Amino acid sequence: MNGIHDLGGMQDLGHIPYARTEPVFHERWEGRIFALNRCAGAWRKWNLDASRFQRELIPPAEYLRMSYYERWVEGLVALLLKTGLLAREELASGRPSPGTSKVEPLLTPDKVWPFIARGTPANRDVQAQPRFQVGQPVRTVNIHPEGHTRLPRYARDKAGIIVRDHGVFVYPDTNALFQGEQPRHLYCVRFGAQELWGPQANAQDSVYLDLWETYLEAP
Amino acid sequence: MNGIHDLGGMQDLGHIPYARTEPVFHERWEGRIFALNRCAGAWRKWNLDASRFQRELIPPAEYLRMSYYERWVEGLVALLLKTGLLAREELASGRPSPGTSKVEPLLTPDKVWPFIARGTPANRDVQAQPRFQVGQPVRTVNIHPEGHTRLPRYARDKAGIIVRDHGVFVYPDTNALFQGEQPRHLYCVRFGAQELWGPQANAQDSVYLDLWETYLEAP
Amino acid sequence: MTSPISSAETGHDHDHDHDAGHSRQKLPSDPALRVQSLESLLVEKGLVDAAALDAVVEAYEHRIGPRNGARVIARAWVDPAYRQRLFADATAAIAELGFSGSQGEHMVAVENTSRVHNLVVCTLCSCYPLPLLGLPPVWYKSPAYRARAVIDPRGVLRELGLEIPDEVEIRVWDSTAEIRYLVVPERPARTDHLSEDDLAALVTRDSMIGVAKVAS
Amino acid sequence: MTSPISSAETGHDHDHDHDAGHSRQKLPSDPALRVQSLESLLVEKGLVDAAALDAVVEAYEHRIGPRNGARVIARAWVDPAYRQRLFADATAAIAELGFSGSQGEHMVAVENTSRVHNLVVCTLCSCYPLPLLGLPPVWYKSPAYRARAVIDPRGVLRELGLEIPDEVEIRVWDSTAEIRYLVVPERPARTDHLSEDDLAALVTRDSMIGVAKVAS
Repeated sequence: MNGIHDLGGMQDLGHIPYARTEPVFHERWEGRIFALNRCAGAWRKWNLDASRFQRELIPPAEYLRMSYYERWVEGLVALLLKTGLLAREELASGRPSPGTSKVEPLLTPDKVWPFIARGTPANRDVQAQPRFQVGQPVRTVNIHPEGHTRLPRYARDKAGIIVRDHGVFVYPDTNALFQGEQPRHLYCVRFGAQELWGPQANAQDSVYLDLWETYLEAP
Repeated sequence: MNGIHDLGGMQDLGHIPYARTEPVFHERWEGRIFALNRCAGAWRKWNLDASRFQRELIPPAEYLRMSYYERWVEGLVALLLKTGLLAREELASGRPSPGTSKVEPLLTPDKVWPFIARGTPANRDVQAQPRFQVGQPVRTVNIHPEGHTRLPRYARDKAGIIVRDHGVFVYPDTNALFQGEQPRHLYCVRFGAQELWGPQANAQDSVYLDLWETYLEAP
Repeated sequence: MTSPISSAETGHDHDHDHDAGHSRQKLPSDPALRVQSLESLLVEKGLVDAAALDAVVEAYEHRIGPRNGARVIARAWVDPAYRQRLFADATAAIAELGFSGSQGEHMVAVENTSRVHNLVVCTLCSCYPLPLLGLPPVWYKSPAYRARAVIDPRGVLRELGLEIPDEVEIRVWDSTAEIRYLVVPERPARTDHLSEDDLAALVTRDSMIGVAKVAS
Repeated sequence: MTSPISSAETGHDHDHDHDAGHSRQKLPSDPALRVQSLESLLVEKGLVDAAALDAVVEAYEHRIGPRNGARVIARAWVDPAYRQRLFADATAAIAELGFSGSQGEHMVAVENTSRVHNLVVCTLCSCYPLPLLGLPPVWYKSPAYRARAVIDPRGVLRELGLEIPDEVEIRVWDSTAEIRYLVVPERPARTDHLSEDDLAALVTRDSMIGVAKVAS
């Protein structure tokens, strides 16, 4: 979806709110919603791509108004409703309705650290012949899907060069829509800054993006 | 400036708030701010391009939150301050400060209709050899100016065909920045929908844009 | 006393010289109050004549509107020579009927047929042929229309109730320069008996933007 | 009783199946109240263990953070064989020091030199190598940084206090997939006498994102 989350190249967002140091969480609720999202992830009722896509669906004026963790609140509530783990009447009342669903596994405190330290690898042990080789010139496709994609708008229909084959990874475009992992090769692609931004960019600078095979074609 | 005003191609803005009929102004203040902008235009202290650019400078979350005429309020106040026709202390107090500026000509009621009916033509009687001919293939440039431009992002670095030479017109990119009218040829350019949006578009559809010569190069 | 004019914007530090004019406050204020206060101030300063404001509002509420455009369309339907002049030089042909001026200085007419459907938008602001259609409606100015008309014209038209067959070519006119586009809709069938005035009465604003057809 | 969870969003009709989860209200509510209420509800439903939430917060507040990344950098500075392993297979080399896990499953290390400066961003959300740097700071997550780092890296770095000479190549890593990038900054001059621990103490979070250099 061509949406406000796809921010690369925008020039009207002002100063960067830089601070050399800051607390991990600025307010207690930020830690709680972060932790709620992590614990909810352990249910495996949705995946990382789906949760990213859910936050992208926040309407743009609100997306920009919200802080980062406010978007996490919106995204989690929406996924809880969508998966039926929360009912609208529960949201409205703030109390569990009789007979509403539970899920397993509940993440218990002892499992938290192993869960974090193990992570959730996104590569898959699938044999697939790579279509592209390191050093090969490629062109990104010109796609504008209504769903989720990790090919940013600024890098569509542009020429680059394969610099690395990372192997076979879960494909977010389908995974986010609960259409399966459909793993495929993920390549690191180098784009000259002038290819992306024209002559105003520094000629020797570049942008590197990790792009799935489907995003690429021979030029 | 790559900003939120450059909306072409966004997919996350929801339904179109369609109504078959509606009042010319939904509230009285909409008519007043529209009229204030028109009367202020008669001062010739700024130009149409500058007033468009001023509205583009509204930060994006606010741009999207505001209604159309709320943006006109913002833009007018900003231009009044920038040109010194209003002082900050006048804005704060709501009363004229002693010795503040007046401008001529004041648009009197009898001049309103002639002013509207005459309009403000943007073509200029300047001889300039056109670089491009009707039927010629062109490519738009890949530019990302920090200032004002009327080359939308979705149509940059794309191939099209000249379908009309409109003649010589004021150049908004400089005019908006008070750098002069610098008039040049304006062409109507046809872009195939698939050139802009890839294979998902209908192959026979197209988008037409009126583009200044500077936005174009031979392919 | 604090004037309500200053700004409807929320606190937001912004990095741009041109933005210096925005003096932000924490809370949005009522635009009606802001505009009233701004008008008083400008009148009191002698920069604006309140009666001139009345005259502007009056002109756009009562004198300028889609009935103007409808007269052009009806004339083009009944008078082949006028039709020819309209497509050759729309600004001049429109002036023949007495319509001209602000945001209609440079007009181009585009023709809907059984094979081609035209649609007008301005993705960068909301440019619109004011002398012929009056002020643009809210939907035309909406971010959703501006965003979607160029990437998904068929979806937009469907949402607005107009299904365009796949074999009909769609031409979207993104009027981001100073040329304004008037769509000349197809004359409906079985209207041979109608007068020019009767025909003009059939022509809707939306048919001249290209989001509707003219019904008989 | 109305729960404060429902939504912090303003009323806004939105067109998307996936958006069905958003139940909008007219007024923004306090996120602290919403989150407290949501936590209570999920705990009461047996979906979440409050002590597990405490453990997550504890892990990211005290166990995971840029000190982890600094240890990797210092080791790479003092141990040429480790450095080689780090650039050959960063995930494995980082795991040697005990760091691994969520959002660090697939690591790549990139090297700053006198000729090349690397900078990391995620334009689509705010992906970040959590096991090595902890949670991302507000500025890294800001729309301004996400927007500008790819189109104007030199301007961004200048704004953040780092001037990169024209002749130095800038490589921006827009980490929108599941690969996470660790910038290995240049070892400052006159640090030959320092121990690995002393060196680690010099390494800042920002130097491992690429918006600062390491000072001696």
